[in-house]
Amino acid sequence: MTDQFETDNVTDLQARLGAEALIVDVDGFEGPLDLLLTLSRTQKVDLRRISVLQLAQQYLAFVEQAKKLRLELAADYLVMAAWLAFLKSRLLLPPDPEDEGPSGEELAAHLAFQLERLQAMRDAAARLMARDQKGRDFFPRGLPEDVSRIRRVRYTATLLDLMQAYARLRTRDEFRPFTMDRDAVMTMEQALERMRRLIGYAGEWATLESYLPEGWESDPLRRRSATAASFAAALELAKLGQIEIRQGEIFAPIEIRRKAGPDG
Amino acid sequence: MAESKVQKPQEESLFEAPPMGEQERMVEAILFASADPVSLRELEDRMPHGSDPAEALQQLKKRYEGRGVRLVRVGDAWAMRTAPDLGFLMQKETVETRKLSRAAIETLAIIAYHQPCTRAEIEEIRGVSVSRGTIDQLLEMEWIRFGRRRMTPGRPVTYVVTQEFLDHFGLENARDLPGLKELRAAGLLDSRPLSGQIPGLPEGDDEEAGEGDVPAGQSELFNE
Amino acid sequence: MAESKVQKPQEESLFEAPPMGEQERMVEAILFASADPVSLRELEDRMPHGSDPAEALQQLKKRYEGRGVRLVRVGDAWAMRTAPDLGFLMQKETVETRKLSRAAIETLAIIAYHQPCTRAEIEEIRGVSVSRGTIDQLLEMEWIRFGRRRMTPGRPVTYVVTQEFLDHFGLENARDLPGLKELRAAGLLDSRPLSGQIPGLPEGDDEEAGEGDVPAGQSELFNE
Repeated sequence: MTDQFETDNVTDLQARLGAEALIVDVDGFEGPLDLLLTLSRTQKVDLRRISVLQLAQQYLAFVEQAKKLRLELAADYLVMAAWLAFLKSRLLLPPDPEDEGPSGEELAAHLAFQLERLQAMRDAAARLMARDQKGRDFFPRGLPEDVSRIRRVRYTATLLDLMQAYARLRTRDEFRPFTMDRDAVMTMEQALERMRRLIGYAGEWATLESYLPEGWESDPLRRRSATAASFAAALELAKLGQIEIRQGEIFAPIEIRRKAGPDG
Repeated sequence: MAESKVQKPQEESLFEAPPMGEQERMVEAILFASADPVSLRELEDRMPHGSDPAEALQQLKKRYEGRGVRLVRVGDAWAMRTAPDLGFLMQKETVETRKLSRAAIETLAIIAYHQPCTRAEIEEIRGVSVSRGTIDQLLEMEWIRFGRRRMTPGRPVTYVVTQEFLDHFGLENARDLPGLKELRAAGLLDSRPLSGQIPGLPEGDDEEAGEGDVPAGQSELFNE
Repeated sequence: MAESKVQKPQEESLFEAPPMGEQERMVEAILFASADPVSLRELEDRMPHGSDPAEALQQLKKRYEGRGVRLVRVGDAWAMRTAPDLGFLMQKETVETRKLSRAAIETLAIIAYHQPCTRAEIEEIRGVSVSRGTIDQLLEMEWIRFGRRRMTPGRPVTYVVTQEFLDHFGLENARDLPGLKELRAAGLLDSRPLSGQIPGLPEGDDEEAGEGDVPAGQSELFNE
């Protein structure tokens, strides 16, 4: 490697000093590409005519030097070193016809492109920052006037809205039964309570229907609800052993009576 | 941009002051960029030695005469201001269309169907008190107006709907509004059951507080 | 100098638009009143119906040529700005911009020249991972914003520069970036993928790690 350096017009001393300077500064680099760009400057040529081979050698020398100084390089620097070593071998050896993928020259060209592009972006960034800047070189109005936003709200309603609103209001009374609709519903608890009270008097078989409260037998809605609730209540009482239930045949009236118990 | 510096005849000066045209530019830039009016003294301090900001100000003032911006004196300082006749440009009007609140539409409906109609009657039908805001809004929209006073004790004012109202709703006459029977026939009465609605409960805020501020439980009724 | 209302032959118009001289005053007032650029669209909205702000702007621009204040174009908007050669007078108004890191400046330049540009592309060009802090800082300064997602696997977000960026750097247009043409001609703005060949991105965080300490990794690119 050292002899390579000598052939490359860079004296040993210069190279070492250069490498050491770089190493001291390694934290200042923004990754391997940045370092490569800096190294490429020593070639003092247009980036487009840069010798990638030479650059690879410079980089490898740098890594070598760092190792000698027991300097820990971040992994990406080492990855780049490995890749450049690979590239170097590609560039030096005759191309393997079996091998697919980009040739050494293509890889080198791309690396050169990357360096040139990075440099171009840095130059562009510098030119951008050198422009006249607002708040430094030119200034906006110091006393802006607020644009008062006048928000005008326009309310609208459709005829349908109007009629529905009215209809709602005028039929509120008609709807009221909805809240009282529960009057057409007898809960099992209600039936249970009622039945418990009545069963005490009924030692004889009596149809379930006869247990329906007054006023619940005629209105079909109420009757249905009361019947269902009473039936459920009867089942509950039977389960508790307080009554007996019987039904002569399918769809025959259901009859209940108090179960004769020890209590009497 | 092409820099065509205004070259005014150089005034006699002991110092190497910039030409007056240049001084005028300077005053212009300083006044433009400054957040506060700038005093003559401060202009002097900021401009190159030997400048005559007072003269520059006079020239600048003349230059801006009749323009959209003027040079004005504020106490002993100077500032740039937009011309007062253009103040209307500093407003931006946005029109937002919003649906009328439930309170307002119900009130409006009652007035339309029962006009002339007193506030007490509206409240009786709605079962809640009617806020002044609701009535005011409808008055302001010119959908209702005052009718004759009712010849009952207290001589309460009545409300009637306006021509504007009829125009908006495409009606020739308030009497053209469909009656309850027709509404029912049209299926308009098949509203949902009034769950949770307790008749006569004062609603607290009858006000159309924003769009959706109707207390939950009631709002749901009205968002069909 | 003063009061030379430009009387253009009144254009044929269905509307009673104000004379052009008056329109120029209006544009002048609106732009003077605003610290931010005002779009042509907004000028149109604020000026009387039938006005032609584009024409008024051209005349106004001419009027302010060489003055202490200039009319500048920023994207599709317009603003009044002091002439850059007078910046030295404005120490008082100078706003200390936050010192941008080298990473941030380069990232900004890459976005400006390559926009719309993904984070992965920025990293490819710089050869290091971009810390979240860098992007965040630029977003916060409103110099960049999100562009459309790229229609590639992962649908990465892209970044583009903003009107504020143009305004800050006195650019009419992102196409006016210095050296853009040359860079394009040199092929330096093409994306030339030979990816996977050259070592990808390092794992280490870049110099801004202090700010965000984001573990670099491709996955992170896609979770905004």
